[in-house]
Amino acid sequence: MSDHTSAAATAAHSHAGRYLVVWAALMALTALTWGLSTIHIPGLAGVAVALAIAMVKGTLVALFFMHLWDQPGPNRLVLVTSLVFVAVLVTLPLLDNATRFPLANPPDAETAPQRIRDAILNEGPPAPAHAPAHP
Amino acid sequence: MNEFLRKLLFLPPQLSQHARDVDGLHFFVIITTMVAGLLIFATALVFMIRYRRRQEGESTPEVQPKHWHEAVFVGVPLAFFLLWFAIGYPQYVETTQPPPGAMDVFVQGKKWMWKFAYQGGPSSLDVLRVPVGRPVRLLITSRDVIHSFYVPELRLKQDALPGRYTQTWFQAEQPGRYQVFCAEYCGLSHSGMLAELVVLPAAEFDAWIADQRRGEARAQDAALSAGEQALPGSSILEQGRRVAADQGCLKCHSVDGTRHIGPTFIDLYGRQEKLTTGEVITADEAYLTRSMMDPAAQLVAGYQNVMPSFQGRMTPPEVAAVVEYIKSLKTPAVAAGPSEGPVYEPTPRK
Amino acid sequence: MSQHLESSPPVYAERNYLNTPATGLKSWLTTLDHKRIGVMFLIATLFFFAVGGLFAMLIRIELLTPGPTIMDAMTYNRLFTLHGVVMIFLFMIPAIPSGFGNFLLPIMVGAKDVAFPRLNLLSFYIYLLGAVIALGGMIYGGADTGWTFYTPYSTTTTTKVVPILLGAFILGFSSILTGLNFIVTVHTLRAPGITWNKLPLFVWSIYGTSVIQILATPVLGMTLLLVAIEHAFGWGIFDPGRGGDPVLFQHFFWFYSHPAVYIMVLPAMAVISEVVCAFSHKNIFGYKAVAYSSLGIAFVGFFTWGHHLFTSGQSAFNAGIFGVLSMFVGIFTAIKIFNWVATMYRGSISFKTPFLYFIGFLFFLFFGGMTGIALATVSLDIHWQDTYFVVAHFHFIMVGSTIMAFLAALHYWWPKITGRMYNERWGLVGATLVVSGFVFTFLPQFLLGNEGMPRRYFNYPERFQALNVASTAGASVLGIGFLIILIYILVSLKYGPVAGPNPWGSRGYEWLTPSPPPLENFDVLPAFERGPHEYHELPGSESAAPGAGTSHA
Amino acid sequence: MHSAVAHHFESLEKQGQAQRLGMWLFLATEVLLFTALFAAYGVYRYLYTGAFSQASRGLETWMGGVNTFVLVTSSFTVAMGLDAIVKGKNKRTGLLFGLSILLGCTFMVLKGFEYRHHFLHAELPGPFYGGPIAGSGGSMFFALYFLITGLHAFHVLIGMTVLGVIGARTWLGKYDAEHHVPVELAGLYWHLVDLIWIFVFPLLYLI
Repeated sequence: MSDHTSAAATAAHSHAGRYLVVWAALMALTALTWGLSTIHIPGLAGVAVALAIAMVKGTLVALFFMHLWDQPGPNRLVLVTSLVFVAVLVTLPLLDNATRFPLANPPDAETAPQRIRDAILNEGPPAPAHAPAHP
Repeated sequence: MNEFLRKLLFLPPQLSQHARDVDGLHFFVIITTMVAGLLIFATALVFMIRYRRRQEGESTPEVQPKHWHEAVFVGVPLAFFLLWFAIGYPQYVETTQPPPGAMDVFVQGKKWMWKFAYQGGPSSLDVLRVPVGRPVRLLITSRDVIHSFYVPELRLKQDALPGRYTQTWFQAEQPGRYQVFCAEYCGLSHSGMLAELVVLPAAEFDAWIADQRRGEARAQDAALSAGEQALPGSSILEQGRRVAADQGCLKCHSVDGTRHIGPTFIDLYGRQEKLTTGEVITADEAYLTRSMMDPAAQLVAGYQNVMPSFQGRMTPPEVAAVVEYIKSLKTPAVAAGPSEGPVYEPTPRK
Repeated sequence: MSQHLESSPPVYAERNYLNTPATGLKSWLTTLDHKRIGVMFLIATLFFFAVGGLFAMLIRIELLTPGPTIMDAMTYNRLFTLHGVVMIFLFMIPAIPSGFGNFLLPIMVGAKDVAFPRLNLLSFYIYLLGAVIALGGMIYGGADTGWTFYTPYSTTTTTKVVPILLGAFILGFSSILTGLNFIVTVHTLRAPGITWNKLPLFVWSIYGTSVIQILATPVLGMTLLLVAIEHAFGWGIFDPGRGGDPVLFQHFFWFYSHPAVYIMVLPAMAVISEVVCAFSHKNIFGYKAVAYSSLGIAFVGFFTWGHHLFTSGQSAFNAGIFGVLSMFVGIFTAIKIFNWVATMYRGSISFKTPFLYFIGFLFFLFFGGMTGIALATVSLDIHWQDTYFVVAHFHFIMVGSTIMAFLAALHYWWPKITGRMYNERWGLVGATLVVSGFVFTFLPQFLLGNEGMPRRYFNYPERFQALNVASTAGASVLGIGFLIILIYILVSLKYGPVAGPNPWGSRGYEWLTPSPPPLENFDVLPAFERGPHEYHELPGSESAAPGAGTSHA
Repeated sequence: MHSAVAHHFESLEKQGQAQRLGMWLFLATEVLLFTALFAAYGVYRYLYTGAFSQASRGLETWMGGVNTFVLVTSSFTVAMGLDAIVKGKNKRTGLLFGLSILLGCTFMVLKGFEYRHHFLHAELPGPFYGGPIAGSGGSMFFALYFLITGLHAFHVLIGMTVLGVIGARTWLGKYDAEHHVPVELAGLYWHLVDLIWIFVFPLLYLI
């Protein structure tokens, strides 16, 4: 199945023009994301914008420089599958850190302000014992 | 029924309502599994006998499933699996949400011992005392690597993360003594990292903790004045320490809680020790003295009989000094200070 | 025309892969033939199975009594680490895919070889390199971290953890290359006539395995590298003292190591799907369900890793997500179990050694799988986590079923690989001993776990001793079973009767070629008109059912 | 049949298809290799948001930006190289690959200056961190910074080697318009290195 769009077919005509357009777009997008970063969009919006631009750039590279636009299905499937697992591996640990018992995160993490920590430790813990010098 | 299944499956006694709930799910799962297994393997057995090869070269018909076959194959197990999850997950969530007003105990794992500290200062090594019938929240941390606090009778386990707190809670229903295990591999003496959960009647616990708090106050006062003047007892303590070092006691007994060839000296005085005979004694002056003279007589469980007798090798005043020295070795006072994170230093560079 | 060809391969191929182009050691070590590479993998993995088994016996003997029995705690800690590392990375992960998979997969898709023969040989040498480095680390001192390498213990221990990490890292590349080769082979080298719906179920499962190998192994590689960096320079990615999160390591580790369980079990299922059809002499019940469930396991298996972290400080929210998703992975196994049992319905069942292993496999897969589901019901896991219950569970599911399938495969394809038959009677004896030995080794461990004995314990309270002794007794039966198998299988190499191209009367494509197969698998490529699991009579053919020992169509 | 067809493939086309699929599978493993680092980045950025953006602002953004332009351009020249061999212009491909390697060198040199800058300011991972950011966030950022950019730089080096070998072989006429899959594969690898940098740049420098 899916075996019949091939190099021979794509090799027939030149892609030089296409490459040039994609290159110009990539340069423009790089300038755009760099420019946007200088105005410091606050919070998550800045992250979202930067990642969205990166994704557009990445898609351009994959589709045209890497020829997924005119290559058979399995190759696309491979990339898409790997990206699904990228998403899984990035999301689930992050979700864990975001929802776990706040004190199970590092003491100097910025996600659990001191007041939450104090509320959990209702009277405050005993200062952890100074273990006597051990061998 | 509960009791029968519990014994059949080798499960330890149920110390809390949570343990009973979990066991209920356990029995449900086991019974369903066994029934399903019986059905499947009985079917397989019937097929194997009914359709065994009677002659070479038999031909067989083509049998294909209908859609509802596969639907049943998927639907029935999935329904059971999700039902189990629907029962089990809330049980777990309950253990992560301590009821308001629960008594806090700070649990600290360290290679290879457990330390339990209470609000207001008292603490103990390897013995966790809790009252019957009151919710107790454990705030668990570690000083070195990951340990895991595990009491089979409570069906509870929670990892101790270095430099972090994790929490769990329970409400014990019967007084008694139960073993605490370390369940996360932590090195050489992982299997020796045992502690004891002592569930006391509420009044007895209150008395104990009050007594401990008084002791803490005294110790703090003593510590405050220690720099000012030489305490009368200090010379005998100093002598005891010297004798203990000279006689080689410290080669086998640590003074910081580390498990060694013999039991640690710290907090030894007044500790409840289980002997190899199964008998439990309190380590008082008489016991300490006797152990120096005739070590094999009352050996603490878990240790080898390797200690020589010091009969005739120490003068009576020296023996008394060593006993006083042991009595002086208490876990340092734990101040109830402001909220601080658990302590964990970066792993050392090698 | 093809029917005619299928019916007349010679009884024993004189010119086969064993003697063509040459027989010398050099021709083996430089071979690009997938069959020879498969055989070399089999020999190497069997050697490491013996090593790992020896470690297992030492561990069981040590646990006969509380406290030191034959070794001290340090030796014990190293032994169980090495037992885990050797068995998982050097035996179970490569044994069926790289061994039998290499030998069979190209034949089963009608190809002359795998897509990239050089990479295939490279994969074998990478495997050897990784094995040598890991073994070197073991001889040089060994690690005491357990095969899970949990931080910060693994980054602070003074034992030789880095060479073992490096060995496992290198072994990962071998695994990746094999998986890559298989996927490309299945996609591009199928013979005319073998459509996706006529692929042997063995191929489907191995395909699923390869997907996992490719997507999961790199994450393990990076994780092990991070641990090694941490151990050497203390950069602090997993060091809580520098703001790192030790639980993150567990996320990464199980992102690989949970799917790795399916790297071990899926190939076992691959073997069993073939065996149950061949010995029931009947078509598989629900081909598509069995085939697609392999892919389902490979996919959903990636979403469940967090059920190893219920007690580790992971959030209750995540525990819920991972708990639910774990239930779904059980479904695919259930589908397979039901379909295998249903395959026997109206079959013609022949109780040969591989079929006995199928029965053992079914037992271990069912109870291993069900205890797995039970472990994923969160609250029960809290009691069982890190106890012997878990040990028994994963030995049932990934060792029990994998070894059953490995032995089933060894007996089923032995005539194809060597051209000779093993002794059937001794085969039955060996199978009985191995299956019962395995049950008696690990059944007591389930109860030990219920009772609350944590794993990786060198010393234990005396109340656990009776069950430990029972387990060790079972292990010795298991050991004797393996010895018997080793002996008769080696004897058959020289004295076994010539098997013929298709001693089982199987319809699998690999039986359409002589035993042992010729250099490029088929002298004349068959037309593959029938599916690999079709046993029913075709309308119009006079004698459709091949009897044992013949292969008339 | 073309001499480059291995004995077990039916045609050059089929072989090329297999090699492309194999390359894509390999690229998938590369993506997942980096993913572990990106996941760690995600978690620690969540835990130390302020420290991470502070550390990020301290980076030499202009170097990262220029490097992005350089790498994107090198990807373009590699793509043009493929276009040339498809048309049978071997020498032109060789030259374009040479140009790509030069751009790769520029990238590495800039990276080297950047590393030098961080060494001088003690912006280093873990225990070696001596920068201004209090707490664990700063040292964690630089641990991830060096791991991610280091692994990426390693890939750039490998990519340059691959381009060098394949470019030289093309120059010598080992490939032609019909048989150019190795050129294509070398290009795929280089594009992936570029692709990863496209994500590294905003993550480390911009947000």
